[in-house]
Amino acid sequence: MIKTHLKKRIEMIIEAPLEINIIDLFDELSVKGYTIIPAIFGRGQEGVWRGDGLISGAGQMIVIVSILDPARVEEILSRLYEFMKNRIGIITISDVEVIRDEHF
Amino acid sequence: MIKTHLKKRIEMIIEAPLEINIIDLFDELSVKGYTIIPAIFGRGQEGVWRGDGLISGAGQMIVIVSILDPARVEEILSRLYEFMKNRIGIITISDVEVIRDEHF
Amino acid sequence: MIKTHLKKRIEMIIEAPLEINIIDLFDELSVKGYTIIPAIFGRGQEGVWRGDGLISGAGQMIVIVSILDPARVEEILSRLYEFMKNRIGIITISDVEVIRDEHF
Amino acid sequence: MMDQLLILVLENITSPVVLFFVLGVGASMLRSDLEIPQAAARLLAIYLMLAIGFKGGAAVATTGIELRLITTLISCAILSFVTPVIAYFLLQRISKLPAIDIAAVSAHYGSISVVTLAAAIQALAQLGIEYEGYIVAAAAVMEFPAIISGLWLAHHYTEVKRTSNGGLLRHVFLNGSIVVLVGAFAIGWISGEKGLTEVAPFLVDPFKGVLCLFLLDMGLVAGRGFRDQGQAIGPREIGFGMLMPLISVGLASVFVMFLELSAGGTALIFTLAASASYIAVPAAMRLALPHAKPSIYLTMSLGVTFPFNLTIGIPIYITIAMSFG
Amino acid sequence: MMDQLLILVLENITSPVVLFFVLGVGASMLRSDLEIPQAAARLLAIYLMLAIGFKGGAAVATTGIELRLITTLISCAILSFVTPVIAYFLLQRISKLPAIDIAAVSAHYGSISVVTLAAAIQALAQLGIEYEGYIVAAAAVMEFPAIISGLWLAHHYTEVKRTSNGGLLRHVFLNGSIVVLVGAFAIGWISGEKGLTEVAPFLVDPFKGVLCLFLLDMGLVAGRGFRDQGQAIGPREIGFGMLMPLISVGLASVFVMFLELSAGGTALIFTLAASASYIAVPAAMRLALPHAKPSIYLTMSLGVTFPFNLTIGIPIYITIAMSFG
Amino acid sequence: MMDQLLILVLENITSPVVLFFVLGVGASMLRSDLEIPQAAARLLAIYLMLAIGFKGGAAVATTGIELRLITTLISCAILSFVTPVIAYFLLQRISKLPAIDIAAVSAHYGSISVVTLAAAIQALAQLGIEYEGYIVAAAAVMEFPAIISGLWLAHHYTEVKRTSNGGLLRHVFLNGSIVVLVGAFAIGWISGEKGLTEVAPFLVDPFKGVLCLFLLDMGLVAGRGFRDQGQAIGPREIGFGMLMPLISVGLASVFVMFLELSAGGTALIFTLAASASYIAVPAAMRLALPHAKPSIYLTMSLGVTFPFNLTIGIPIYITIAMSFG
Ligand SMILES: Nc1ncnc2c1ncn2[C@@H]1O[C@H](COP(=O)(O)O)[C@@H](O)[C@H]1O
Ligand SMILES: Nc1ncnc2c1ncn2[C@@H]1O[C@H](COP(=O)(O)O)[C@@H](O)[C@H]1O
Ligand SMILES: Nc1ncnc2c1ncn2[C@@H]1O[C@H](COP(=O)(O)O)[C@@H](O)[C@H]1O
Ligand code: NA
Ligand code: NA
Ligand code: NA
Repeated sequence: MIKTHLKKRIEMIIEAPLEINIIDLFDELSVKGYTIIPAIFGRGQEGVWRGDGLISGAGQMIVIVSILDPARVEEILSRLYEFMKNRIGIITISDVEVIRDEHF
Repeated sequence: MIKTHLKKRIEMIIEAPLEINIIDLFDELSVKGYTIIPAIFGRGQEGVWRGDGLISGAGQMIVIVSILDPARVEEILSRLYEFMKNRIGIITISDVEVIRDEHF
Repeated sequence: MIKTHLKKRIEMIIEAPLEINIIDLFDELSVKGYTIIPAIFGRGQEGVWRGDGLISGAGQMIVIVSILDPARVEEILSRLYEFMKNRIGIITISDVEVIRDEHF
Repeated sequence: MMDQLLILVLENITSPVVLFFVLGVGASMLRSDLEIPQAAARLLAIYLMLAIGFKGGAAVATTGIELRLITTLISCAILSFVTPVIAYFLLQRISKLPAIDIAAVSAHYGSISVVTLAAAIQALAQLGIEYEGYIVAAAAVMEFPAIISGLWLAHHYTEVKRTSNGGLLRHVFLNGSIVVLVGAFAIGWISGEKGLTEVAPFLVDPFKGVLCLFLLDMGLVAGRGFRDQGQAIGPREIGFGMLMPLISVGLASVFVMFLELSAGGTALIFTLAASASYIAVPAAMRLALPHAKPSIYLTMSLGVTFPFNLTIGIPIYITIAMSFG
Repeated sequence: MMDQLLILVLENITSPVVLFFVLGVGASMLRSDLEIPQAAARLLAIYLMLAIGFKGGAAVATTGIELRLITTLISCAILSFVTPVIAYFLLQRISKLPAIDIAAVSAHYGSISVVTLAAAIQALAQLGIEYEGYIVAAAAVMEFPAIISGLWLAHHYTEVKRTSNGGLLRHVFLNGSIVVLVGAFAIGWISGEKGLTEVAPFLVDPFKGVLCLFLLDMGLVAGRGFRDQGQAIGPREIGFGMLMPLISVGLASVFVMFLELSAGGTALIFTLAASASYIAVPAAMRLALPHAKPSIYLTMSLGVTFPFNLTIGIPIYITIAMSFG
Repeated sequence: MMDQLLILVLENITSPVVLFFVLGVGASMLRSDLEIPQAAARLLAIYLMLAIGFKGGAAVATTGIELRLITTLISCAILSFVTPVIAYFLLQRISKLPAIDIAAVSAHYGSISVVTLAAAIQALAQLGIEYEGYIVAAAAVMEFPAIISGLWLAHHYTEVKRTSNGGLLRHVFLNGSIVVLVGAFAIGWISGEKGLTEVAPFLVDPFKGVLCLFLLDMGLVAGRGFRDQGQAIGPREIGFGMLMPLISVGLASVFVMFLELSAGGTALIFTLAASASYIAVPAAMRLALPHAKPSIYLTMSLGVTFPFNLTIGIPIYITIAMSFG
């Protein structure tokens, strides 16, 4: 049987112009890896937005996924939470398993 | 330690032309938030499709993600299931944790 | 109450040119369904890439999601792992619930 | 006439427009990674419909509205409504597909393909043959009725229960391609010859080149369809996909006799009749008949009938139309 | 003058450019699935800014740099800085919106809309009226100051605490649309008339046609805004959205008196003053004032003021400018 | 000759084509949010290859097939095969990179860059210098051999074990850019002068303008590469990236002596030899040598050699080619 290791999957939905800030934050925190996925439409407390609605991408939302070692979640999450406090978007955390422990 | 709250993450993969219908359904059910992500290729029981295959986007699939309060899952899921019964696509449910309880 | 069934959700982040190979592998293993989602930016051990950085899509990454029957995970995962061993990318596994058991 | 037809066919299949389609089919059958991004393909499609619509409207502005315009539109609507019924019973004879798929396929053959129309317009331009501007309006009018009769067939001859169609009517009448075609037609009409001159460097001059690029994409899509879904249909269905256009033209020729159109206009009506939808109708069918298989109706319309019309169909229709004059 | 204005308005609202905008609004209000993919819309937007910038630069290369250029740019910068203050106090009177939203809206009205400028340039070309090439540089200069005074208003009159603005300045000064506009202006300047001739078949001839297609998309976006967010604003805000452009033109006319511009140049400065940003400023506001509601400022700028300027505003500004000469 | 070269360089680096590239590099180094959507960039890339291929084919259709065509193609294939070997041993001397990265880099320098070719064609047009149409075919022929010798080097001089290459050959020979280039060349050949006239308003007239826009995007990509991955290479690798093109030209001049090409044709062969691939070869390397670092070979090819060729390389090659005549 393949041995798997428990990690945490953090998924953030944020505004595209903040991408640079999150990346800088991840750099600062030495987050090993992450992936950014586009979103096309959404609704939340601040109402509706859609990716094709703004020519400049200013109102575009993106999904940032990062698989983290559980030991680091607390620290990283608190920083992300602080950054997001006054901003539009959500953060969720879930359990995932991976094969290559050392990769994350 | 940051306190987190348990929520349910619903992920639906459906045909793009049904987007409007699902949004209307979510409105009717007062679902607080959701996000739509594009898909580019897929296979299921009904065979293969690809997003670039149809000029009109008629055959395009999309992924709809919604983080829900567990108390509301039963009701919303049954309505979604009913809508999807005769249609192409899938629904999955998983556990996630969030920080801002009142947001969902 | 709606009865749900436990499945495994496999999520792979790989390079777009390998899409064909993974699809062929899934065909060989008779994987019933999967969906491919685009990614736009990422970082991992091999450094940074971005989807818009290469005109040919050679450096593009994609996310492949497949909901599998738990009984089949072991076999499929070991084949995927073998394929990925020398390549750039990650694989994660998580629990999800579905309604239509026979669909997966 | 046979000679002339052969020459036309030869000229047509060596035109850049058709050759780019062939290039696309070849590339995707060989699994090349060549790909025109979907966003780009949609932009090209919108451009083509906008250009066709605008030019048609501007042409009507010059000639003015006539009785023939009205009678042509009515005839075309009837043609579109009737064709699926014929297609349904013919395909039921020929093929062993489930009734629901037959109904879905039938709707496609009553409706039309704007890109096939574009290729025919290009072929006429090549030959220096004139046509009536309002044929474009006929194209818009022929999109819907087929959907209604196709659905009626499905509901009458199969067990399909009426589902809440999820805004089917809106999808059908407000389908993006129809909105652009009809809207640009109206704007072209209002703007007239003067408006056309202003937008000509964008909408008229590069038209043929853009059509080439778009047909490269259509070829890629059709080739991928064969590869992924080729097994969905057999020789009987392929035969139908090439026979049905000719039957539609036969039917159309009855109507056309009374319409006093120019040879070019007649050729375009034949082309519309012969062409099968792969944009508006598939979208409608996925909503209204979710159990009809897209792999069947798309492969037939895009993989069989479209290439047939593009290569030898159009020259045939032009030849027949000219013998009518 | 009233007669002339009426004729201008009529000619303007029946021009293809405006009609395509109307088509887009109509299509999306009726929930058509017509959609110009975002990637395509951005390409069109970049094209428009590149073309406007390049032509402006090439024009300056022919006329040479003059004192009026400098004084015009300085005047425009001041205009952009002052306008939000007026807008702020006016809107505070008229509407019951929270102060932070009022500040955010104000910043939009001090800044400018390049697409409105493009439509005005097109209208002048239609009427055969000349204008100074450096007006394009004025457009670039007017983008920023409004943001700064808008933020100052927000910080002074509301409880907003200064957040780490997440690279706001970079976002403002290196905003993509400004980089393209200013960069293409500089390149056009360096390349001069000769360079313009070489790229004219791409940047000049098809310009109007591309503008039509882009305005179709703008119409779709504006219509969707009404549908999704129409309830975000009321009649008072709509009134402001149509009144404010006229006040801005009034203010601009004070400056323009000293600038000795041609009638065309004056009309374009009026148009810039009257137009409200929907690209650079919204982006800046989301970063700097995340609690100001995009649904309010976008609906006002894109849903009210843009259509107002596009349809009857531009003819009014041209008429006033011509009476100035 | 030195004078003439200086004038050529100056004229070249102040051409809009190069200036837009510089604008792109500057914008992304300063972290502007300017971005040409990937779908749009791919459309532009396909357009450029289609236009180059079609024009080349149409040119061959007029001149007819000649012996020199065959000998040129064979020479170019050999050139492409040999160059990586020279590059490998040179880079091994100069740099301390792992052998596998050196092999991967080498393959890039044997292959070619179509956009560099496009810029050189544009520069020749500017100077009114003619060239042989079949050079485009040479470009297609030079794409592959370098990949094969690059992989051979990797397998011979490193520990790389042959993996199942995941359809490498298909990726190499059916690479989208090659399919478009060769396909459009063939279609241009079949359609000839007449076909070219029909598509000229799309494929010929706007070519230079589109090239400007595309080079803006190339500049953005190259600048981002520096920013994200600049530290991947050092001064030794940068030196190699500017030296190697000159060595390739030296090698090419041996072949060219026997080919009796026009000065323009010679300049284009030099440009092809000097240019390094950043589309076909990176794609092949990621499949065949997944452990070679893209950050190294892409930064060298796109970040060093491409700008070098674009700015001062092309004028140098034209000057040398003219002294050959
Ligand atoms: N419950 C939710 N489920 C999924 N996505 C959400 C949810 N709430 C918010 N979002 C996403 O996050 C964006 C901003 O949310 P908000 O800050 O609530 O306006 C929305 O536009 C959605 O794309
Ligand atoms: N097991 C699965 N895992 C992931 N995606 C799936 C799965 N099954 C179906 N899908 C997605 O849902 C679409 C429709 O599925 P189906 O209704 O089975 O044809 C497919 O084209 C896939 O994109
Ligand atoms: N920890 C992670 N979380 C999310 N995505 C990751 C992670 N690590 C790697 N990736 C993605 O996988 C790609 C390849 O990773 P690598 O093989 O580590 O270079 C990266 O560019 C990311 O898109
Ligand atoms: Na038909
Ligand atoms: Na303004
Ligand atoms: Na080379």
